[in-house]
Amino acid sequence: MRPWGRWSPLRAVAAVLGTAFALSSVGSATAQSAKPIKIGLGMALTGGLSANGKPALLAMQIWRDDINKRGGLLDRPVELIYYDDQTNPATVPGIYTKLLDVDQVNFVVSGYGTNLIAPLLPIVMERKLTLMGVLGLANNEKYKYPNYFQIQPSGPDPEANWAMGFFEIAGKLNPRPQTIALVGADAEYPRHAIDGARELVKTFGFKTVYDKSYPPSTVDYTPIARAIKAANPDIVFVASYPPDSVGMVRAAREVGLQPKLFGGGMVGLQYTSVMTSMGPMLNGIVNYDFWAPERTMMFPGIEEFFKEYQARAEKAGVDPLGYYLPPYAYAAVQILGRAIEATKSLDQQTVADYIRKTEFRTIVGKVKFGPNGEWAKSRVLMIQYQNIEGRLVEQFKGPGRKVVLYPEEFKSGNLIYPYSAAQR
Amino acid sequence: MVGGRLEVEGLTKRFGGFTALNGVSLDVKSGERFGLIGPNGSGKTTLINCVSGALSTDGGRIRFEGRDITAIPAHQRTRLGVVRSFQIPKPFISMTVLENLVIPLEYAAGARAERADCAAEAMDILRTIGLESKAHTRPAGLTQIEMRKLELARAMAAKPKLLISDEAMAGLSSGEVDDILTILFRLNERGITIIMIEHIMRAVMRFSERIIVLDAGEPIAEGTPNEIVRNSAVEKAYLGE
Amino acid sequence: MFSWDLLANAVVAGVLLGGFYAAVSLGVSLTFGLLDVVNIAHPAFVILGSYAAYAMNSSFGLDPILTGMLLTPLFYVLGAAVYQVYYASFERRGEESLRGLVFFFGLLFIIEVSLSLTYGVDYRLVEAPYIGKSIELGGVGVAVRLLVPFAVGLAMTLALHLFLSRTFYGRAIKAVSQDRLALRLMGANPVRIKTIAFGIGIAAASLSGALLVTIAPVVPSTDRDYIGRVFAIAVLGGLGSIGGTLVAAIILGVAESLMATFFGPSWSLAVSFGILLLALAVRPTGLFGR
Amino acid sequence: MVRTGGGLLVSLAVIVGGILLASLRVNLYFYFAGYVVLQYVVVATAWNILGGYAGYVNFGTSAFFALGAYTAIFLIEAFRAPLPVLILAGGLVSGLLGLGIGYLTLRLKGVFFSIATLALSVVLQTLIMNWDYVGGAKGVTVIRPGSPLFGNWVRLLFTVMVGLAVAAVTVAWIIERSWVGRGLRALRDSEEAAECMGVPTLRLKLFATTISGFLLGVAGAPFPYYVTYVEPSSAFNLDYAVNALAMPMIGGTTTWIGPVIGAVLLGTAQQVATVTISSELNLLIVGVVLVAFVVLAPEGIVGLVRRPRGR
Repeated sequence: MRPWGRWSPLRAVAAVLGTAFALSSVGSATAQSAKPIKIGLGMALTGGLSANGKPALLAMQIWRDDINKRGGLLDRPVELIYYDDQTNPATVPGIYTKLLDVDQVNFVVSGYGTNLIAPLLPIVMERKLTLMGVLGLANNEKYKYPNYFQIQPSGPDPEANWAMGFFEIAGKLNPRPQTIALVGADAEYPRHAIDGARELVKTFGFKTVYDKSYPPSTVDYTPIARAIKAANPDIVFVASYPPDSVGMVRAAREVGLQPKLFGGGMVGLQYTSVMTSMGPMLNGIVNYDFWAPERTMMFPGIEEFFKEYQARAEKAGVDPLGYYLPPYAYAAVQILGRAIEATKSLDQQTVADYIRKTEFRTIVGKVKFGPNGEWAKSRVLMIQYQNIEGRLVEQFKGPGRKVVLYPEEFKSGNLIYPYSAAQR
Repeated sequence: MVGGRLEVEGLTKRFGGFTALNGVSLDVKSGERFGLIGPNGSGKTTLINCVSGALSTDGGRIRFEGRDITAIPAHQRTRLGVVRSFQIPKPFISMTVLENLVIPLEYAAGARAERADCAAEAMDILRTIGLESKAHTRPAGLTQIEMRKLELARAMAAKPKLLISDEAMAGLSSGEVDDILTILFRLNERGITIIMIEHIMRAVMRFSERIIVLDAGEPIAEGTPNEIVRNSAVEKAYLGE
Repeated sequence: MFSWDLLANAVVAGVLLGGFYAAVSLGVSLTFGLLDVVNIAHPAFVILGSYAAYAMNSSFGLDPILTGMLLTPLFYVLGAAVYQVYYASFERRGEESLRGLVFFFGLLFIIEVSLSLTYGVDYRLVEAPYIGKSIELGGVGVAVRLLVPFAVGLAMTLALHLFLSRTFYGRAIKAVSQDRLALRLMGANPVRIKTIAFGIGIAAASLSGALLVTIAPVVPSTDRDYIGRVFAIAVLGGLGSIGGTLVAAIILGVAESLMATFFGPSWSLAVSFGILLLALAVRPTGLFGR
Repeated sequence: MVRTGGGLLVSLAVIVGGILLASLRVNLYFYFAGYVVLQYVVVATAWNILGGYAGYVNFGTSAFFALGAYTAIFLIEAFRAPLPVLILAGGLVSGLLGLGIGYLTLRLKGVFFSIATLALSVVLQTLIMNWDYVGGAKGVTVIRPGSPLFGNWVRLLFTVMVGLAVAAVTVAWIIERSWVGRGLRALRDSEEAAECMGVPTLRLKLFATTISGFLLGVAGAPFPYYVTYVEPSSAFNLDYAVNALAMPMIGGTTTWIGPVIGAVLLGTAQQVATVTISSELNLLIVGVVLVAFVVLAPEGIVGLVRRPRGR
């Protein structure tokens, strides 16, 4: 009568298990005679963070090619094995177990973003591995795992250091600003950034006149901008993701929100596509950044890197300039490679010990890690967009558009103050 | 031991500002064949929806076999013996004809017996109604008259004491109408009280012992078929002024 | 922090946003409300429209909204084709709703992925002279970036309303869901009528996509933010009621805007959906439902 | 009763098998992938009890799943509660929400119900986003307590999921074969007719929404220990809602085996695609498979198998 009627849950579950077993044999046939050193990672190639994940992956592939051109590591070729984590933390445990147990990689590096590093840390800790983290904020604060290293230059106290530059700049202004508005998206990074900023508000003795968050799917930001304007702050600190960064900048302009200092922690303004579309509207905004084509930031090797990156970017369908993440993704694997070469070892602990005590010269400058795996000294840049005219991409390749204001040793120009003066 | 007496007292139902039933009262005796007629929109269907429990009421009382059923949910009324069929047949389309009957047997007839017994009983009912050859087809494969029969058979499976037949004959040929009438007469002989709502006058007049006429939510006439035919108010309601 | 000035501005901003929401939801009101086709891929077509406008804007510098209008015939054809597939696979066989839903879910994925394969996953924005400008209207500042979509949304609503009530095809579309007999008397073929209506729905989606990209940057997955909103608006407005859609869209827009201005913007979306839940519980047919 | 008893025995055997399997030293990746597939077996089965049997399409599956996960997180943060308590509590809280949406069915049918569940999911996500005790929008890192059974958390979680999958499928199996299942089927075909045939439709719907919610919560409860880091946008991921709908549709919604087949096939395909194709194509395949299936195999795989045999 009913063909499935005789089926029992047993057979069904047996089928589940059978298929799952079959899975475990997938993808293990990549053995090579040259016995390459394998580095494995999951990366956001689809989903919300893929706009950053893809360029980060390209940067690592460039490093792999650079290394292999020079004859590899320890005379062995380097192989990158990567899977798409779909920007979904739930995929991370599976992907990394596959990398470690089936693909038998020698080292893992993290995917892009705090959310994707968080589920990876327990796995790495359980197996006592060395982990290079690629751009995550305050991941290790709860675990304090000694063999974790984060290439994002947040500094020893990631949450507080993140916006430090913005507040340092604000604190030195004359006349000194009194009031501040804090606004951010309801998401992981903005919440961290706002939490850090709140601490800094206390340290610097400003008065908070607005402190609210909004859902990431907000369409119209003018009501928010208007509410902030009504609170009349001297400083507006925004922690946002790309769509809301654009929304906030436009809305601020439209409602005439003109504090003395505007910006802080806006993700997305660093992207080439956003910079070219926004054009002069960016002028005057003071925002965090990781790199800018200023003379103070020309570390050895970085120009060659960008040459290669920009040549390959179009084909890979990623950010054409690649000034934001890619050099750091490159530097992360660069450090791992140096440590392997220097110790002539593939032992996790040996490599980790070397990374912990060494200062590396990378394409993003000198990198030295502190005890919690963050940069020993924060180097989150504060830049100001200046003199942007029109929307051509070429102008962003040269100096003077994203002027570095902080930290002092990388300063490449002066703040145009107040915000409105830079806009014109 | 014949049951099935239905008393409705001052039943009122409003939809927004529209009064669909305005203080309707009726008293259907045990074992009676009762006709309910009226022009379109006169409130017939609303009345039986209120009696069967598909709609809540805004006033009045409904008593079945002396028990107040005004506030109890529809499925419990069915279990008490108030069963209706639908004007537009609503068979359980994913089930076979036989399975369609098992549902009321299991739920309404209260047996909740082993499934095999239900199936045998369902088959009996199909046989009496002449649908046994279709027992294992799905309703989608039935003709219109078979669909009507299924609707009645399913109502029978609920073991009604009072059966409300809502336009069971609309759209049928005269031979088919006779078929259905025969079934209804046979049910009534077994002691089931029947309320028939019908547009086909020939059928209602032949079937009913007593008829009530609704117009604009109010009863305008009540009596034997002969009395109704001669009633001028009824004529007016049907033909207009 | 309350002030009348702020209130006026918040209401105006909300009304403007509502006009845009109406534009995005009109297609759903038409296809879901009048044809009973649960096109959950509607927002994906909206984003497709956004990318079309973006492509023309970045390559030829065309105005995004103008492009959106010019491209509507193309999307009309696309919509008509999609409906033909839908009809042949589901409606003709009956029992369409649940599987039809999955069909459109699949379509949503296909559109999303095709876009990210073609354009990548970068945020896309357009340029137009009115972006970033605002005008003063009696003490209330109005962002032109929102004013233009509002006007277009209003015009679309009006046009659709007139079309449905004044033209032969419009009346046939209204009849197709409610009154089969009238449709037959009009001598219209229901499948043809539904094809036309669906095509119009998708064309409306594409034009509203052009409005969207004018207001905010888009990525291929932006559509997911709109699935809930558009259906909420169509339902809240009363299915098939074009005027109701506009009113519901404005209610949602104003609610979001007021929340964002005076309370926590954090709660604005939840409040909108709370309104929907409440409305559904109290009046399941929506504000202007039949 | 004999059949049901036999079924329970078989279920027990499978669980024992699962435990044995977990004690084997097979490649760990297998347990991770297996966990996800089994989790989808639970989710698809739970969805199908309401969607397939009763015909009420729940779009808010992710909300129930996430509620189970967040109940667990709350209990971990507050009391360090043990895993069985988490699962039970996650199920109960989600079941309660299920009961709530059950009352919605009083007024809302068809697509209106579906949209209400979608709205519910948005409201719930906003609540969680703003509830800092469970991490809020920042997310929360869950630290697993030391040395669990089988010496490894993943093996333990896998075994637990085997048990939950068996339990869920058994529940669906029992419901389908009982008078409850027949009543649900009747109300799916025509709620009005079912009520008039003596089926207590409201009570059955409440039962279905509660059981469905309970099982979805149960599926979500071990999630925090599986990923160790939970934030609202991944717990409320649309994927759960889509898969919960797609898997039974692909397998077939009318029998308990349909969601199981769908979950195993689609779940496994997604797992394999994640580590092989690893690009947008992955999603594209899901989309194409979905469209192809609903167009070409209306009653799912179960229907395909059944059709040639005739009726």
